[in-house]
Amino acid sequence: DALERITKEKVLRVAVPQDFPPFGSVGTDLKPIGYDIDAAGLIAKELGAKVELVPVSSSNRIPYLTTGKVDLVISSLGKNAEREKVIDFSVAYAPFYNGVFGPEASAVEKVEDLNGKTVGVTRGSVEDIELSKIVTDKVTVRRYEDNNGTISAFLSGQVELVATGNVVAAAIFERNPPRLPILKFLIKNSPCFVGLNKDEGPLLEKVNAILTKAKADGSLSAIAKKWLGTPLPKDL
Amino acid sequence: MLNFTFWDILSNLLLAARWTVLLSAIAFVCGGVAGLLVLLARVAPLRPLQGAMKIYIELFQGTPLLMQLFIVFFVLPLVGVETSPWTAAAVSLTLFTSAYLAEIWRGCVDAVPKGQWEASASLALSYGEQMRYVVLPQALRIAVPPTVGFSVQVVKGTAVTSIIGFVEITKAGTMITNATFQPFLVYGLVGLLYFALCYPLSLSAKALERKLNVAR
Amino acid sequence: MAYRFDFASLLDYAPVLVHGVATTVGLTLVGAVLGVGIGIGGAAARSSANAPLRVAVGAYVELIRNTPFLVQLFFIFFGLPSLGVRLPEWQAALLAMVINLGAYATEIIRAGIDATPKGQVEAGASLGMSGPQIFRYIILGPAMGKIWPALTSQIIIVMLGSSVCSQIAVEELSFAANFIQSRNFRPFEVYFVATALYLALAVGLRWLLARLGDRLFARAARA
Amino acid sequence: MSLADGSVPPSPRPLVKLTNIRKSFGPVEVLKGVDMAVQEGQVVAMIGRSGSGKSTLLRSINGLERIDDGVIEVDGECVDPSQIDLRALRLKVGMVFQQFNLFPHLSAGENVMLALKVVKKQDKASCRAAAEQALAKVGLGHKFDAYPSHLSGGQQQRVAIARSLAMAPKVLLCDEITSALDPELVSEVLSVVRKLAEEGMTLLLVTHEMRFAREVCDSLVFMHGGRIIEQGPPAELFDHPKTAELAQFVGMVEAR
Amino acid sequence: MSLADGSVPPSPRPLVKLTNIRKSFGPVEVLKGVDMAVQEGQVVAMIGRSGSGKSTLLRSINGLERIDDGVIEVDGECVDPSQIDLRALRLKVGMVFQQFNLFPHLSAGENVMLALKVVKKQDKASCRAAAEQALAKVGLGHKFDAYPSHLSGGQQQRVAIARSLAMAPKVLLCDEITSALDPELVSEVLSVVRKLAEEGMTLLLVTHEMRFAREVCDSLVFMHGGRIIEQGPPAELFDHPKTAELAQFVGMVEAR
Ligand SMILES: Nc1ncnc2c1ncn2[C@@H]1O[C@H](COP(=O)(O)OP(=O)(O)OP(=O)(O)O)[C@@H](O)[C@H]1O
Ligand SMILES: Nc1ncnc2c1ncn2[C@@H]1O[C@H](COP(=O)(O)OP(=O)(O)OP(=O)(O)O)[C@@H](O)[C@H]1O
Ligand SMILES: [Mg+2]
Ligand SMILES: [Mg+2]
Repeated sequence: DALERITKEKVLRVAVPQDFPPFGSVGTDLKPIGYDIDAAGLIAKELGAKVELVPVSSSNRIPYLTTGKVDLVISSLGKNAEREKVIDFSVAYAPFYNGVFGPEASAVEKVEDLNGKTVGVTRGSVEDIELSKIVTDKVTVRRYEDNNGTISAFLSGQVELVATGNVVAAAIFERNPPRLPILKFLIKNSPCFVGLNKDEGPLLEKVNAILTKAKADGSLSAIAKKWLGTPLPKDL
Repeated sequence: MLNFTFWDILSNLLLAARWTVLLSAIAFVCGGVAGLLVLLARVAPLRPLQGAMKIYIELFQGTPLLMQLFIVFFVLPLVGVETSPWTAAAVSLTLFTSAYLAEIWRGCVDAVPKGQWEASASLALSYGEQMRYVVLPQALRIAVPPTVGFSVQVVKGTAVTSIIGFVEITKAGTMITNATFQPFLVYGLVGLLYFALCYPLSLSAKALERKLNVAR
Repeated sequence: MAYRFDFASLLDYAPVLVHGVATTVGLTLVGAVLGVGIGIGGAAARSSANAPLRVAVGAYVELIRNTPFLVQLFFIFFGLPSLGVRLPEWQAALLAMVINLGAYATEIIRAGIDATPKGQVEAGASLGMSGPQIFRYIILGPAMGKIWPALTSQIIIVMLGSSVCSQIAVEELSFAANFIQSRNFRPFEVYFVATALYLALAVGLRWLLARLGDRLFARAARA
Repeated sequence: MSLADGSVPPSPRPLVKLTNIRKSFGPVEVLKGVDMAVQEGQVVAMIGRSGSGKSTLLRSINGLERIDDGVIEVDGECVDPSQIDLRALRLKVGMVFQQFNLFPHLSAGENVMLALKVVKKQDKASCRAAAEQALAKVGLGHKFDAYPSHLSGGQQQRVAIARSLAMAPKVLLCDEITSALDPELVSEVLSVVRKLAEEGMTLLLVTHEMRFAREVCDSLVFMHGGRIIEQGPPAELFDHPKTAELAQFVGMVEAR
Repeated sequence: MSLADGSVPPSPRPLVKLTNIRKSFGPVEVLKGVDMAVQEGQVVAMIGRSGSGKSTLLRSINGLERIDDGVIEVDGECVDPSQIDLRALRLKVGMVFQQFNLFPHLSAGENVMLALKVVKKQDKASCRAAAEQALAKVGLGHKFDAYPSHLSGGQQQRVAIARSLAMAPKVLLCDEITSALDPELVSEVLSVVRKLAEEGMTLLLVTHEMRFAREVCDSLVFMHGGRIIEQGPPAELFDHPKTAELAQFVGMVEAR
């Protein structure tokens, strides 16, 4: 099983985002950096393995896992029933709120206000799935391959609004782009979990133990402070 | 927060161009070898072999490289074949390239006038000898320009591998765009880089063709 | 790894696939008509006596033929808005396809024109026909007939290449495939079906264009 | 320059008059000052070795080659080399080529009608009537709807002749119009030309069919090295060549 | 079927003997049972209208067309249509084509040497000697290193003849070998053929050069509609054709 392999080869392969700041983005050397990358490093260290980062997009991170290309998905992955049929989830490791964001001028305040508008979202993300549940036919939803596409579409004005995480919006905001994403309304509180393949009980237990310990000793909170600017919320 | 200078953008793109070049080289060399085998099978006087190669060519010319890439990358593992991005890219680019090259080269063999086959046959040369001494040397000569021309398609084809996470020029471009919010500049540079790689190939294909026409 | 194939789960998503196929076909057909139109104009321009026009068209052709379609698409969709030109995704995709096919078609049709025997042109001239008349009545038809197979191949390449338009959220066939596999997590089934659909489209399109060529250029093919 | 020997009877105004025609391809001078006149109704054959400039001269007369110097006068109107629009000239001068050059995508009838329609702007009915008449004249009235690829070489060449005839040119130029034909098809084309000659058409032919030239032509022109070095009645030239070049040419052609 | 009139003197064993050769292209029967014999040292010309099957018959003799029925005997060995490997036959039967078909990527000398090297496996020196000798025979000893594209049509055709000769065939087939040549180049090729005939080479020629056929050939074969319908000494056939078809053919050819 996976845990056995990891301890034997001393390599932990983790799917991480590179288009989803602050969880994962790239530095000027195009290497991934961010919350998820640090979390992956923390888990790998506790497992006594070297971490091997595999950049993925929202739409293909689950296939990466199910086809055995990675051991864990630490990719700001939200939990839902459909996904739970296919993969297992650890305990939560990061807070996350989904919302619809738009420029200051946009008068949207609730779901109904989206009617007649175009919203960009990343295909296969939690936002995509949750948004698809609450909007009517009157809303045009544009689904991009990855967050790069979604963000580019918003910044270039190709879509009026985007559905994404609060922290993502904050990270875009911080870079001072030509269009500022302002929160219009929240869709869902959807903390992030580590995704694992089914039937990997030992690894799941081990990851849960590591995360629980990290929450208790404050090391995860340090990561949160570094990337989100606030410590971990108590209820996570 | 991070700040990409123009030089950061350019140097990252240039670094990524290494992968584009490497992928192209792999595709071209492996695809060339595979293409030659497919060609020989395609023109051999053996019906079933010809038919199989026809299907092979139709299949890989008739489906998007993108889909071939996804299938090799995500599907082969399901049947137990481990595929890294490298193997997936190499395998699908090789299949794609070999199908097109085999077809291009077959056209060149067909372009050798029938009279050449007949004249060599009436000198009592065998099929193999005809191929070796009369047909292939002539086909080879006319095959060079379209082959060089096709290498441009291979270089451009590698752009699609960005979708399975390859950080070649196109992927680097999308990543940098996101970090810099300067799509016009970044995609402009990306386009220029491809042009710098491809245009010399196009030019030499044309020059070779002209040389060939003059030599005739 | 034991994997249980489940094509039945795709049935729920049939409408998505149908929509994807329709979009791909629509983009391809419209793109082909406009692109070939540009090709004819471009080829005429490239064989015209006007040197600046020839150079301009030549530059367009080389620029397009030496950069990937995906980059052209990104440039139009993400890049142009910063110049104040904002096109919706399907228009951007269509524009990219037309520009792309137009460049290739220009080269292909020009080759056909170059292959017109000089004697044909001289015969027309010695009957007192003008340059444009010779192009319209003598050169174009047989040239198109001659290069129709090459043009057909190029149109199919453009159709297959349109798969990357999913990157800018155009809901064509590979968008549909990716959308479905991000919901049902069954990449094998989805990609297999999508690939088969592409193959069917390619074969069908080739057949259709061959029939069309027979109709339009049967007389030219008598050459 | 030219050795015109005056054997063509002087006439007030020739239909075609060439004066000092010069033409070079790059550094090579192919026509070195040619003077020639063709009277109305005359049938003139041009002979000479390959490369002597026969085709180039013929093509100059209807502007397919732009001459460097000299004057071409057809039916009283001058063409000088600087002139741009040669269409008026071409309406007066018909041309038939060695390679037929039929338009492969048009039927025999359409080949004949095309220029009538787009150049002469005749209406459909009169185009058709003229085409039928022209095809009938070359004995192909029944092939109106046949495509070139379904016609024999001889038939194709006859359609090409009809196509030129239908434009009612003042003079018809023919450049080796039987050379691309199978030997047995040659006679059908020659008999059409013979008929045209008998009907009084002005003809200027380049030909290798010496027997035909002898029988049908009023005058023979021998070109050599870009110049006309002998001309006169065919029998005289064949039987009593004045120059060594012509003597040698006649010997070579008859050796076979 | 054939109207062989016995004018060829009977001989114990002809070099080439064709018996009841039949060949169809799809539904069209092109050779309808041809019998013919060529004696050693004989020069036979085959004439007939276009499409009468002359080329097809010639090509059958060295296996370029696979016959449907009949027997080809060359130098005592039989070829029947089911036979797969025709190389032994082709070593005895040389062929020269209308379109020369020289190998463009090889020089004149290499063209001649290729088959000597790969088929006859001769060593380099003797290949070269044989090639030089063959080229000298056609008057092109000095063109050993010239590429086909730098040779005139007549020279190319002479290289093609040398290439066949070097293989020392028992019989040489020539299919209209002067038809693709400019008129003035024809004689240089014909004079090579004439020389071969005088040296005793067995030749079977398809030709349209009637004067040549009359002068050089021992026997003439007239094909019509896939059959041989007359054969005999050239003078006899030309001057006293027995069939209406031959009379018409002779008339047509001589009409010019
Ligand atoms: N377009 C051209 N460019 C360069 N040289 C040319 C061109 N056309 C003809 N020539 C040269 O001009 C000379 C005369 O050619 P022309 O075709 O007039 O000869 P010709 O008497 O018609 O010969 P033939 O009997 O072979 O048709 C030849 O040396 C030929 O090579
Ligand atoms: N490969 C082929 N497929 C079909 N029909 C053919 C083929 N080759 C020859 N024919 C037909 O066979 C008939 C005889 O052709 P062949 O070439 O033997 O005639 P030929 O006497 O040599 O004529 P020519 O004088 O024109 O060379 C013709 O009607 C021709 O159309
Ligand atoms: Mg000429
Ligand atoms: Mg023949």
